[in-house]
Amino acid sequence: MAAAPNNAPTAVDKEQIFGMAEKEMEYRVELFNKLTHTCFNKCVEKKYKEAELNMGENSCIDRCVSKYWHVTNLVGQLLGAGRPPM
Amino acid sequence: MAAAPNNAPTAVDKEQIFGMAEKEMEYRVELFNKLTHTCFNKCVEKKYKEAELNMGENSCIDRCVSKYWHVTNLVGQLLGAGRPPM
Amino acid sequence: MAAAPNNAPTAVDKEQIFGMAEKEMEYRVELFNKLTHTCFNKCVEKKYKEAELNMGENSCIDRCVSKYWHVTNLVGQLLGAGRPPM
Amino acid sequence: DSLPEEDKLRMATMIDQLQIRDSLRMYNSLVERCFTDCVDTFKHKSLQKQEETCVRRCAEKFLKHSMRVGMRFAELNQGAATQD
Amino acid sequence: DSLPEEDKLRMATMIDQLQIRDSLRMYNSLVERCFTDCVDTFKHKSLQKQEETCVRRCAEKFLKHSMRVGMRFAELNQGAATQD
Amino acid sequence: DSLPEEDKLRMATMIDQLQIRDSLRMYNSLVERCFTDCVDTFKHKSLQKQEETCVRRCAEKFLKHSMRVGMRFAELNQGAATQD
Repeated sequence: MAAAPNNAPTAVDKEQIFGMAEKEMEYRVELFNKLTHTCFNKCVEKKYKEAELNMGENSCIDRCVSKYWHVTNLVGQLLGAGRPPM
Repeated sequence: MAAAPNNAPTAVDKEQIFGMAEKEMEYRVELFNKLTHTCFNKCVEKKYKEAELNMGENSCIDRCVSKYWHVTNLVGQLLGAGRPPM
Repeated sequence: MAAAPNNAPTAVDKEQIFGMAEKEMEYRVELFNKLTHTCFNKCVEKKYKEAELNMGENSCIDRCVSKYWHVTNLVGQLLGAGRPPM
Repeated sequence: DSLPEEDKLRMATMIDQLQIRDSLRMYNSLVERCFTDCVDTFKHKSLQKQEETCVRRCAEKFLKHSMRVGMRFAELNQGAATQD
Repeated sequence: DSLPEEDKLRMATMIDQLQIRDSLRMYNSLVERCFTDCVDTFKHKSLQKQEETCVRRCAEKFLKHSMRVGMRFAELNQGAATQD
Repeated sequence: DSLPEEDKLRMATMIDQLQIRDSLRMYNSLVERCFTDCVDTFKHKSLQKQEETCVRRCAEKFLKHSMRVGMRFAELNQGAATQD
């Protein structure tokens, strides 16, 4: 944004760079968490009769992640984001 | 809080000022987000048969925002907050 | 992690110490908030016929907090956390 | 304990700020909860009498609940500390 | 107003960063909402035609809703400010 | 790559801290989820045997789920990266 008169980044520039990197990472963590919770709700049996994921649950999870990825891309396009959302 | 011996704010004073401003903004953003999600849940049909908001939804949204505002003020009074909550 | 050549903590060390303390406090606040909301959902009548908690609600709350504490410890053990989770 | 004055001050400021953030979040979530539980019709722009009564009771009840949870929670924490 | 240049710049940076964080969170919660409301069968790996249509409408509707809420919210804030 | 040592260290510290925060949040939300799904009666102060079994399975199942999601997510991210 504001260009420094010489090439060395100022303290404020650095705050921006680190701040952006931090927001980006927070975004990815939040995306992963929402994806994990949403697909758990959609795919996993909640009576917990056993501690293992069965075959049906496993294939549901794989497809759920794949579809969530598509929805993320689709919404990203609609919002006109220029950069890849994941 | 802690008064500096002269008028120039210390580094810690500045941290407090910026910290307060940041919390205040975070609060407003969170208020707006909760309001938006709550009124969407209360007013908007979730089968998404069309991409437009119809008249009934629009008037519901206006009233929902107005009522949410009143509840925010009411709860603010009950909590004894001295300053306007929105 | 990175040991400073002398005993005085460097700026980065200090960031880590303050950062850890901050995360720890955030964790406790979040634990308390989740506990409060979960036990409210499990124990309190939502028609709000009165502003007081009745005896049944009060004893439910006490047991709910106690059980939540046990679940926190149990999950902490499963995750293999070496330190007390609350 | 052995922290220099400047660091103690910084730690105190951090705790203050976390408490401010926490109160503001509590306020926001209390509003959201009581609004969701008490307001369900949107024929008017202003809060109806019985909705207002419901919100008042909801907020009061939640605050009492929250204080009770805080006391029980503190007891458990203390018990855990003395077991060390 | 009386802030030195350096502090103004720092404040502006802070506001920018909060807005970036807010947009990213909005994006995440929009995806979560439209996915939850529109996708319910997991027989295929890819999004089905009617699911895609549903997601598009959901996102569009939510954004229109959000803008309307923003306008009403600004009016109320302004009204509250002039009442002072 | 061209960052000075001090900045690399700062970046690494930031990543560490976000991971710590993330683990603590995951822990909190795992407790909340398994408690909500498994504990529904409040006649006793202590966890009953079948509640404890339920919590153990719930936590284990969620962790396995989370690892699987992580693997699929990484594959998709890698696929997206190579398509560039």
